[in-house]
Amino acid sequence: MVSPTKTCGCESELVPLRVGPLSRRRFLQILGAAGVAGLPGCYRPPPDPVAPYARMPEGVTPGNAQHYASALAFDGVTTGVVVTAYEGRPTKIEGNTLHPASLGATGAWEQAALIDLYDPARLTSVGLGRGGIGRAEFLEHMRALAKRHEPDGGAGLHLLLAPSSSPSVGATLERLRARFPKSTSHTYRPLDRSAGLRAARTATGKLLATRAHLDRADVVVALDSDFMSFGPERLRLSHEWADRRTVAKSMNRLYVAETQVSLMGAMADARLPAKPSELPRIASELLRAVAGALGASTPAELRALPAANPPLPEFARAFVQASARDLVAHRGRAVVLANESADETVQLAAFALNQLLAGAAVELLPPVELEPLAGPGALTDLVEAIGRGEVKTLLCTAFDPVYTGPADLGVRDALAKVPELIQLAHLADETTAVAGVRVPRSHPLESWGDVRAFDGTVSLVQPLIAPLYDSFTELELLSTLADDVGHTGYALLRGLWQPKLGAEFESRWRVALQDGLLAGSANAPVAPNVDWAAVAGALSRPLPPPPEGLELHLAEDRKIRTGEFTHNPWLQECPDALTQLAWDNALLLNPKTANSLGLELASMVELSVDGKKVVAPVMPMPGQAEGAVTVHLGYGHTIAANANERVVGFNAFQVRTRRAASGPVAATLRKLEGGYRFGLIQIEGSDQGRPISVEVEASELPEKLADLAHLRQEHPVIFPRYAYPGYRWAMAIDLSRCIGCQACVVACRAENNVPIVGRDEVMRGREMHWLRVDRYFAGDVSAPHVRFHPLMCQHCEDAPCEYVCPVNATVHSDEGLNEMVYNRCIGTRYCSNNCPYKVRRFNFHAYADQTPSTEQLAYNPEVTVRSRGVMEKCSYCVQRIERVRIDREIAGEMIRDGDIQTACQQVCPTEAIKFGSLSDAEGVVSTLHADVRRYDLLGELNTFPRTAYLARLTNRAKGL
Amino acid sequence: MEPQATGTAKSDALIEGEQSNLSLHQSLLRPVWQPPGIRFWALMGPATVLTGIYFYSAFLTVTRGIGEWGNHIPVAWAFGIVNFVWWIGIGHAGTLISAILLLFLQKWRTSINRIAEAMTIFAVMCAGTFPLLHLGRPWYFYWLLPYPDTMHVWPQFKSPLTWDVFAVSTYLIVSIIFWYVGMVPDLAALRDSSPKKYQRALYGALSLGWRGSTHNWRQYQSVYLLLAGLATPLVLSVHTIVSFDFAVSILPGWHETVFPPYFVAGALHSGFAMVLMLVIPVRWALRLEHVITGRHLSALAKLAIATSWLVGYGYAMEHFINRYGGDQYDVHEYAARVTGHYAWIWALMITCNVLVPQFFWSKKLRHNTWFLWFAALLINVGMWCERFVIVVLSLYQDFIPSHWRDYAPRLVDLGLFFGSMGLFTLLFLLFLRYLPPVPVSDMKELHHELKKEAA
Amino acid sequence: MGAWVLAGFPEEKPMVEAAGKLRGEGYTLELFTPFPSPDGYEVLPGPSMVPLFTLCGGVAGVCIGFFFQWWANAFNFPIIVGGRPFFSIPTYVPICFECMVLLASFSGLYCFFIACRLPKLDHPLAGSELFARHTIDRFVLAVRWERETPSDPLEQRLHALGAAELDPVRDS
Amino acid sequence: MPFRFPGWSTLLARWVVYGGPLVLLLLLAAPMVYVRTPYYLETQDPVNQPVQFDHRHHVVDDRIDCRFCHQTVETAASAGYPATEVCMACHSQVWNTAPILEQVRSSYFTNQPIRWHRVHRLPQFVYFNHSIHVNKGVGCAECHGRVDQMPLVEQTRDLTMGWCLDCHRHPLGRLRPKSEVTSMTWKPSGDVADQKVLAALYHVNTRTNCTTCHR
Repeated sequence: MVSPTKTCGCESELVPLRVGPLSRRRFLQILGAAGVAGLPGCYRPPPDPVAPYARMPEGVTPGNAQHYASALAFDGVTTGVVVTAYEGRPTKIEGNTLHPASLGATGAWEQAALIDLYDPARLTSVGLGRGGIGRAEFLEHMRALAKRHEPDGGAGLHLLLAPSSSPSVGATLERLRARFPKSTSHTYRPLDRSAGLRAARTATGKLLATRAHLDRADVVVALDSDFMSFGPERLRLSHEWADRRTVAKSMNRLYVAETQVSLMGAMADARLPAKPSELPRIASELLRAVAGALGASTPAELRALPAANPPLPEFARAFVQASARDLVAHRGRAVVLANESADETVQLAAFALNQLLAGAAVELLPPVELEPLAGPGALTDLVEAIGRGEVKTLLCTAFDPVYTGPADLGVRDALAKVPELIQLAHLADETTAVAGVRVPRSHPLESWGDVRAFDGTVSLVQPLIAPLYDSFTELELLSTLADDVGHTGYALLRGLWQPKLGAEFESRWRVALQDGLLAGSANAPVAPNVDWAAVAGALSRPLPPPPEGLELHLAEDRKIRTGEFTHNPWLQECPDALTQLAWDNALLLNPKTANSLGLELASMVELSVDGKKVVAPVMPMPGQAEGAVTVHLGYGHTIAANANERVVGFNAFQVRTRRAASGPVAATLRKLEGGYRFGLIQIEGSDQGRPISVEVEASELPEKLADLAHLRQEHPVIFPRYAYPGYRWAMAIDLSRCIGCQACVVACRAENNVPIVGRDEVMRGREMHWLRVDRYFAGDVSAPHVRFHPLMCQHCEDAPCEYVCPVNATVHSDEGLNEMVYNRCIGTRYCSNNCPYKVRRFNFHAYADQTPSTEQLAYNPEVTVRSRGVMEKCSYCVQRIERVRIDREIAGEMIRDGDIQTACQQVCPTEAIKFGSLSDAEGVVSTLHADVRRYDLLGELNTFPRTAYLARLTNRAKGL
Repeated sequence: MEPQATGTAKSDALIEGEQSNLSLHQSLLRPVWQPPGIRFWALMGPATVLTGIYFYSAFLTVTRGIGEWGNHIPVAWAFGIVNFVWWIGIGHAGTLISAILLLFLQKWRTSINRIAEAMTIFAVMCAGTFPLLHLGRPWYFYWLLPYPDTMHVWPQFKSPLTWDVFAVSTYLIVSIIFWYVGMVPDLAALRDSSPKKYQRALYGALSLGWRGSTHNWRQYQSVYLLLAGLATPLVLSVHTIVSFDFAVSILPGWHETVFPPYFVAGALHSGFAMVLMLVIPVRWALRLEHVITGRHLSALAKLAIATSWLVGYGYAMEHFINRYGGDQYDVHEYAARVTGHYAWIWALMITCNVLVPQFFWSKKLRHNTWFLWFAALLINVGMWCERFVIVVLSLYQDFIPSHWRDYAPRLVDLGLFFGSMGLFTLLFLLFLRYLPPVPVSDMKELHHELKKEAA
Repeated sequence: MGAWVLAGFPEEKPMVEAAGKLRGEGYTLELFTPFPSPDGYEVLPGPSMVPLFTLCGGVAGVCIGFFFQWWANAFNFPIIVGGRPFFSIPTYVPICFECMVLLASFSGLYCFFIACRLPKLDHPLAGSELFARHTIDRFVLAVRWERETPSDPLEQRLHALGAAELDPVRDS
Repeated sequence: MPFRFPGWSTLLARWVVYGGPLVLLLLLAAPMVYVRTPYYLETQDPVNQPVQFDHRHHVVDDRIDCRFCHQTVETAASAGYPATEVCMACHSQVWNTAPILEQVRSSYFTNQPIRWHRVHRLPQFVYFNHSIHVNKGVGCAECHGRVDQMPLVEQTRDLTMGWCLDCHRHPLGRLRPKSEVTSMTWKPSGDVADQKVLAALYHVNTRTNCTTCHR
């Protein structure tokens, strides 16, 4: 067993064991510290070199963690984060409490972004033609390029940019356009997220983003918009929503209409499965109903809206009526969300409804992106330009257009025609294959930059570590063309902000770096006049007829997005919240639809759309809209550097034609011979009626109290029980708040060095997650009841796992922790058999040794890396407890409530998990353990778990 | 005496034909003195190959990890433990026949107890290897033993596995002692009739220079009786403790008070079957029909009937308690056994263990050695299924449905299972080759007593 | 200087009777038989210490087993395990029992060795063909003959008592 | 004439039967003895260093406090190997041309680390924290011995888990005033009362839970 960086105190200056030669040399230069490990287990190791710093960097205490505020952007809009580093080695990403989009939490993406930094497949140096060139040569190459383009003002110079909100990128682009007035830039993103802005423009003439305050909303209607999984506000919205779910009196109610089951659908109090073509009609029907109900106080145009054609099915109408009634009843405290919808009708109806109903619960903000209307269209323009032979040089910083581009556009062939194609890329993806010049993209944790949050708040991106490879940020790359000498990100950044911040620049700059944001940089809400005639006009336009037969529904993947995280093992192995798939995607059908087509789990089909085909395995999914085929994008993505690796899943972009990208299209399925083996983390989907994930209808809470009490009742034991005199560590998990976003699962992996086992071992049932969010379906397959259940070691006071261990490898601390001592474990696995919660994980193989040497640099030095043949499990993040204990002991103080945060608690966007000591009677955990909703999992086994669950409250909609 | 037609064993005599001390001496030691025949090598070959497979599988397990097996979470125990319990169960009949029947003054034990004890020892050896290979880090097996380490950490004596370590090792040691002490006079007899000098030296050394003086016989008889007295509760304790591995846990299907007697009965069941499987070919191949007669075989068969009812009672109790208790987890676990994916294994278990032995009620079938042999084989299959049902089918669907998962063995599992049979056969053949398979002095004594009775 | 006169009997009964008679006449005897002969025990009575030693071994086993478990788990390094008491007697029973059996068996075995003077490979009578047959089919009666001169009367006596063969073995 | 065993054979056989078990016991005991030998424990084994650094000289003659070089001992898990710049703080002035310090100077000016050799190794799964021990009044000498008498530092304690536990079970007698923590010569009064006072003063509540050291 080896600890990641050798961390017995006197060894902590060292970088980890098993560092590959190349990166070790790099790290010598970077950190000025390196270590060669004595073989673990070899009882007489050779002299063990220790390499202290020659000059101690400022603020570094070897072995103690450092924390820096920075920011991570997805689709160009940011989440503020705080990054933990040991000796300049980033090991963990946490949320930034000061940041409006984080509120101290992060999602799974932010957590997993860390491992991308250490991806062994990363591009390491600039590639030119077949070979590679050094940094200097590349800069020279770019200067020459600029010179070539200067005479004709950059005609033929095209930019294919990723969406960005970075002020400094904006400024650099302006300089670039000034230098090359004839150059053209396209901002491309695979999925269109601008429908909302366009809807607002229709209504107000301005591009405006809707910012909802769910904490002010009693009723939320979400149309085709998984606001819990996607979008720059997902963390904040989830948090605000969850804050209104725990107290029966002030509970909000969530109506959802969507095609596939999403997190928000699983949380919904009333859910309507609807085909994509039905959603716009549902939206406008809802508007009609509300307008009608509000009567005279609404603009006449709205009341005159035509009925949906073709009319909605009965159950859909019932849903619309019920939700409309509820909305109207809570006027001023009701919100209609359509954040993620790409349909302008839905967006426009939602906009109108919010104008009528939301009051203070919704604000309108100017968009923060440089090119708000960016979408798939940009690529079409570019390809046409290439077709006209106008493009001489193409600088591509957008994400893999060849892979994500419309299937019928021929992006690959077009780009291959470009004489000079310069691509900025993290990995050698499918575009890289046709790019003449391939520039490694710097990871945010090794770059300087700035980026805006959804509300315009500016965050500074600061590096935790010098670039591992010869990489560039988008900013630096653009600067090589915009300025006659390419500047460093740092210089560009300061150059931009010095004048803006004026006199007290240095102090404000330092504060901005510390806080992770520039105070007061948020945009002010605007209150425009709405042109109701325009709204009504747009909504009265007849909708295209719904396609015949099955409807295709292409969705961004909750884990790996549209392929940005294809090569991220932490996300790939993390099970999808609903499908519970790891290392796989599937073609989702409602079980009824599947039956009617003679399809079952894992049967193979050929999906064809507009003549484009892809072969996919089927997964019947309860709650899926009948007649709708959902496939997740982002899989089947080839990464050249790892040709030896299996390509994960099938590529749904192969059927994403321009038509399919712009609206509902028909899909046809043809059953193929043979089956498929899914990498399923959870196989049984029913809780068998067992009281595992308990929920109570808010209005019935008083009657149900007895049942809940029964679930936490203590049964007599025959022997005297140990009295825990000191701290009594305990946890409470509020199922009302848990939205199943999987952030905790990834955070736990990052914090505790949980190894990746890979697809095959997952299929053999050997995944290693210490913490899993189980998903149970109940009820009708078309309108199922979805329950999430986060499950980790319950730290039973009378733990069944302990008394069966023959070697005292799993025992109890006098503070009630169920301790797993890896170095004592001999692997009888008896503890796992006797654990009623089955939360123990076993190293069937030497999984840790299979971790690439670079990725081992992400190890948390405070946690032992487990060797082959030992059991492991959740430790309540004991390393954090001990760290705090030592600090407090030295200060001569007691540990206070809230001092210790477990990794899963810290990351949780909805604060569903709380940790503390029961010895503190006022502590948050004590309070929650005393809550009426509290119950013990399998309490009747007399395990006396220290983790308590709080039953989930539901708020059923009346009339449904 | 007249060798009978093979396939039947009618006689009810304990010793057939006109015998004398000398004739018994010669006929019983013949297997040792006569050079091994083609039959011996024909068995030796496959046994060696299987043993090789066994060791290769063990090598893979140790070098690559338990991952080479089919085990996973939740089924963290599977073939390894099933085989362990199966083998150790087989072992029990040996001790029972030699010790308990001795205490009960059963004359018919005499001619088969040596074979039964040898079976015990080799079966326990095979059994013992599985828990060791089964460890995630077998090279630390010694942490199971209480020795003064520099960590000041001791084994955890509340764990049934720790009890197992003591029980199984004690069982092995005591069985060997019992076996050896019983063999000392025969080794002396071998010494005194050795045709070759080196044999005389070898057996002389093994017999420790035993001489049959009155004084020695007195000591011998008292120690042998005491060892029998110790071995009897020991054999019961061993499988009781093995059953504790399961009964002490809280798992539905494991947490059952009926387990200790139920396991012991099962152990004897498989043990008698194994004795039959061994004795039938041995008496034929080594021409021992005159001392291992139909009486012995049918006595074993009758015992098998008895144990089949004991086992059947165990199954019935499981069913009854399950219904009567009505705990939802128990109910589901039992349903998953009887109707789940592996229901056929459960059915096979019932058939082989409870139904097949009922044929032994028929005297005709009891005396048909072919039938006896195949029936015994089926019983052993059934007993293996029982252990599979208990171990795997209790684990694969327990409390938390999200963690349910089916189980399938992998090649290394099979290699170890069948390989261990090869190992057993190899050891047993060597025993037949070099040691007297039937206790000579005891047979002379028995012959003597029978004559007395006759007179 | 003396000798052992070995008399081989085909059956047990005559040998035992002969032994009875000669013993009455004050001869020093030893009987060698292919299997235990209870009648012989009556002619040559004697004690066996084996049971006592075995008992002691058993008692010692129980005590050691119990004490050690208490010392290791409840005294030297008490660790909270499954919330069970450190000193939990029921869980100590199995190991106490096993220790009992183990030590009892060993002490019984070694007591047996000592009582029979085992190992004793070189026996004074080992030279005699007749003696070697006592493990095969002969019941051998050994009579101590202290005098130098040949012992015709004794040999005739033995023949008379039904000895099949005689073989005097002089002390070497 | 049948084969007769020679007289010595009995003796040999008895040696085997009675001596065999004893030999077996000795074989079992041997490794237990071995892991307690200095060779295995790596004690009494002065470790050579790339730069000939003499603790004896720096501690006794120059009266330099441990914390001058091992700066993080009170604040971090690691006591801290001094950065080269710490050496240069003095040796840029004194012995700044001495040939034996050449490697130190080159390290400083090339900003490449000196590869010192570790003396006190703990297993990789042990999390020892200097700061908590020092702040609870456990002196350097308690675990590192009389470094002031070591020209080359050697390990003087077992560093076995048993040795750790011993102190964690019976801290009294091993505590000292914080002011004396780095003293090499300080001796406890031998009066348990004083120790009790210190224990109370520094809230010494030693822990023997597994996760105290293994995480």
